[in-house]
Amino acid sequence: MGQQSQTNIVQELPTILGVIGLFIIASLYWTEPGWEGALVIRNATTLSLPFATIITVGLLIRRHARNIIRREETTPYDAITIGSAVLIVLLGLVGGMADPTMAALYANVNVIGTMAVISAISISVFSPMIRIYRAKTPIMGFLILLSILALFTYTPIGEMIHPAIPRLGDFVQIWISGASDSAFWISTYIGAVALITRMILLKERLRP
Amino acid sequence: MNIKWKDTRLIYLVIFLVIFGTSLTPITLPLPVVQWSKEFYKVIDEGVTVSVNPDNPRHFAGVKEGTRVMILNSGETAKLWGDMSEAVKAVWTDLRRRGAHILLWSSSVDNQAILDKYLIPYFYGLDPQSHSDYGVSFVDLGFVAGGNALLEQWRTSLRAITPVDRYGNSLADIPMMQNFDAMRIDCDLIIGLDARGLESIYVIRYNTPVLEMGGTDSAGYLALSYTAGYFQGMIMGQRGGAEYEFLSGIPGRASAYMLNSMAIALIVTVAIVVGNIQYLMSRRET
Amino acid sequence: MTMNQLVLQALVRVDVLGVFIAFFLVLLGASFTLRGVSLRSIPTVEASLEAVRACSEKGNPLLFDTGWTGANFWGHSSGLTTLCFVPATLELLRAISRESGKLGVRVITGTTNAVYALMSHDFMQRGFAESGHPERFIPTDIRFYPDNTALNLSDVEMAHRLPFGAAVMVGGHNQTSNVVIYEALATEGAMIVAGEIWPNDNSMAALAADYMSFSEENIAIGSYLSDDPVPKAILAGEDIIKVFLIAIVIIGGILAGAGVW
Amino acid sequence: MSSPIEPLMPYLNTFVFFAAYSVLYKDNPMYRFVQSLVVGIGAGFLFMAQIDQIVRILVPSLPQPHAVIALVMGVAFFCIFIPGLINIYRAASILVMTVGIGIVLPYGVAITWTATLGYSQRLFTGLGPFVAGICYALGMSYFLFTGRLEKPTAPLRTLGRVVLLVYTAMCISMTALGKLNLIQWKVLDALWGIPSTWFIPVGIFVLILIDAFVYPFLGVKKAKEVESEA
Repeated sequence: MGQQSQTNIVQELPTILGVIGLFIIASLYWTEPGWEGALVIRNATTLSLPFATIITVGLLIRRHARNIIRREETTPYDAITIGSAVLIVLLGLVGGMADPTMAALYANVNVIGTMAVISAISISVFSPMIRIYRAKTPIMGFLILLSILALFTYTPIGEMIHPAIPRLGDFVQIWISGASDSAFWISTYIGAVALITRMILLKERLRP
Repeated sequence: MNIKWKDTRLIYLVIFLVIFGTSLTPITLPLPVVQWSKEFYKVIDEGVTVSVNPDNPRHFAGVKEGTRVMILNSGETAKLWGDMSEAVKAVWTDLRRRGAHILLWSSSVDNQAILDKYLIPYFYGLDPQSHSDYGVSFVDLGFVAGGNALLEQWRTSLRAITPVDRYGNSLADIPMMQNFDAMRIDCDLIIGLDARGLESIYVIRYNTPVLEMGGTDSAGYLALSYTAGYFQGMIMGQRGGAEYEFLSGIPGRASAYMLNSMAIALIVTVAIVVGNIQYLMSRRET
Repeated sequence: MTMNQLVLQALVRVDVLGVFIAFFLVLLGASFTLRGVSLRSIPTVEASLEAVRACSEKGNPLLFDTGWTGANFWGHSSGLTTLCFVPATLELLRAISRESGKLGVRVITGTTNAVYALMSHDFMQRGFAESGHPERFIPTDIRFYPDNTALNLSDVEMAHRLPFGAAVMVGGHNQTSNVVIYEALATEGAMIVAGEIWPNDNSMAALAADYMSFSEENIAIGSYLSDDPVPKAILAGEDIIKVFLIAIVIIGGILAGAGVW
Repeated sequence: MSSPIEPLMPYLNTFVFFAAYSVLYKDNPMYRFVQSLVVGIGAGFLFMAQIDQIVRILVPSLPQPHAVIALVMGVAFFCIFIPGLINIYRAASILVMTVGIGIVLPYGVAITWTATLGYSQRLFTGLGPFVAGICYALGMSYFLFTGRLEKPTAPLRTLGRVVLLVYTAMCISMTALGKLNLIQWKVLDALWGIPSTWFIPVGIFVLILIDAFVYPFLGVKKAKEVESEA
């Protein structure tokens, strides 16, 4: 029995230490200039983040390398992924972070590719709006009207029809959507405190 | 030919064609200035008093020569640049015109890369470090990892954890940084680029004036921060850029985006209305 | 030294500190007094396991995508919510892995957070072990991407290539980019279960998902999956705080309007 | 100093942007090429940026205690590759996560309290603040968990759901409009940028038309099809 409870404590040790550390760091919110020990832990954690990212980038490359070794169907694309990653690393090792070729490739491929995906959201939103946005219930009808109000408020259409339209849209956005946004976030913040309470009682674990 | 009107590819195609068509002849259209944009400009121009922490209200007198402004490029600027470009340019131009001291931090590599490509060369040339403004009225910390943890540390001392700028120059040796270290008192105005959390770090405790810039829809998730009174003003999207150009008198290209938005909005609205009429009629028949 | 530091500390926003402590005391009290209280249902809990069964019937893999969920270190407070999703999503991953192990479904995960990717490994492995089929755990199916766009592009590509039988998208996507993945999944006929952190991501889920739960409901998923009455009692305790806040707005508003407060 | 490949970049830039869109037509090698390139270049750059963080910020901060501990934690992360030392990695990763929660946890409480007070104090100062206060209260009521409360508060929860859906309806339109600007930004760049690159999206479009109506060559076989053929 004694051995079992000892084992349990050992198993829970990461969560216990995590909760203690969490409250020590949280105390910094209310104190000026802050506890020396807590500041050191916080800043040490901040500076340690690059190592975790380096490892996971390594794991990403390893996954693609394995695909090539196993001659998976995706092999040519895995080769492109690894090849481009290695190229960038080589450029960086030789020319440093200021290497213009590395910066040019990153800005013109990764950053622009990123923006392309994000801009595709627009089409991905308009498509279901056109296909499946139907007033199946009165509430749904009301929401469709609001979506159209937003389209009219944030383009010149509303102003061209009547100045009251963008004013109404602005009102709904600021006061109703704003309050709704508050309810979303603040309920989540309360959920976060509840989560920590569960962690204190060892009801949520950070390892299985 | 049997055209399936609900084929997603057809919808995609129509949207693309309209964007291309409207881009060929950009026309300036009338726009009302929304409340949060008016307030944004008013803070820059006239200032504001912040009293979220009732113990020590803080008065900011607007951006003047030497006003210390920190720009936190810490949201999704890279992803949203096409929707923020003109607004950020207009505001940056205004800040320089008024003689502000600008300190820039990027929270991610892509955020740094997008400003490097589309904004910094516009104001400071291809080698910003050699520009006469550098170190005098502009300093770039570059990408520094750490997000909230950095902002927490920086409120008492920037140099304690970030001793150098992006080029490796010691911050202690840079003239502009001599009185720019404890951000809770040394920073007169914070402008977030699609940044969140600034209210809980700086406004609630220190009443630092905070303005926010984002994409058109960033207002969705920033609504709490504005409605609850933490952000003193917001500029959202290319539309916000057009509003700022109008308010400040700085010429720009933002209003050219409105024709495209209007055309698509009209088409989508018509499609939704027609689709719903069809739906209601078919339901009545059954 | 500690005493010296204690003396030298100035306290900021003591009122918020008081509320912080009060919230904990209420929730701790609730953990004892509200045990056995019944909770309303959250649709995505059951639907997530249903998604595994759907994949089993179709013979396709399941996508478990948590996006940005994890140790989030950029400059904003939404980091709090993405962090607080960690235990819930890991528990859900374990439950899904357990079910998938039994039914022989392959689970492919996607995340953009390095530390979270490493933690997923433990929970997924345990889930498959609990199913009695540890050999069905494929470590390389835990996919880390350097940013959300890489994750998006890859999810869309996999949605078309594999394709997925179902997707459980519980976590943090960004800039509403989840809708791009939803469109690809919908094109291939995958079942979509969504529980997004951010309100605007929720909006996209409302547009496209078969089952969805709103923001905070997702943090509670771990408690719903557990047989333990204590986590459920704490959830019930949250209601006391929410009713208190609602009362502050209404009663406090009336008092402030009357000039009493 | 500019790169020797800089003159090619406008073309690559436009190709990447519009090739990413070709997946909307169907899965194809062009999209997968771009996807692989974006992932690879992103990974490589992220790797180098982290090395830069270590060299530029961590190393000059040595031997300050926070830098030394950061270095030790960095080594601890690598224990993930050594099964016998896996708990050292776990300790480091849990520390990172709990420190992260410790930093942001007070934010939530601070906003909860100050925002609620704000809604309350402003409730009768105008129509907007009144509507906001009531909608905030209704929205919160949606998130009540207890079954016991569910029944008597059902109408309130229903109204709360409507309030949340109002946000959703507005957000959907604003999102679509905002992201539309991103497309136009790139289209304007392709049309009026120097050099002009509009022929790249047009070329991709022609390829798609040929594939759709003349000769299908943009297909990528799905894994299932390959399996069934085998």
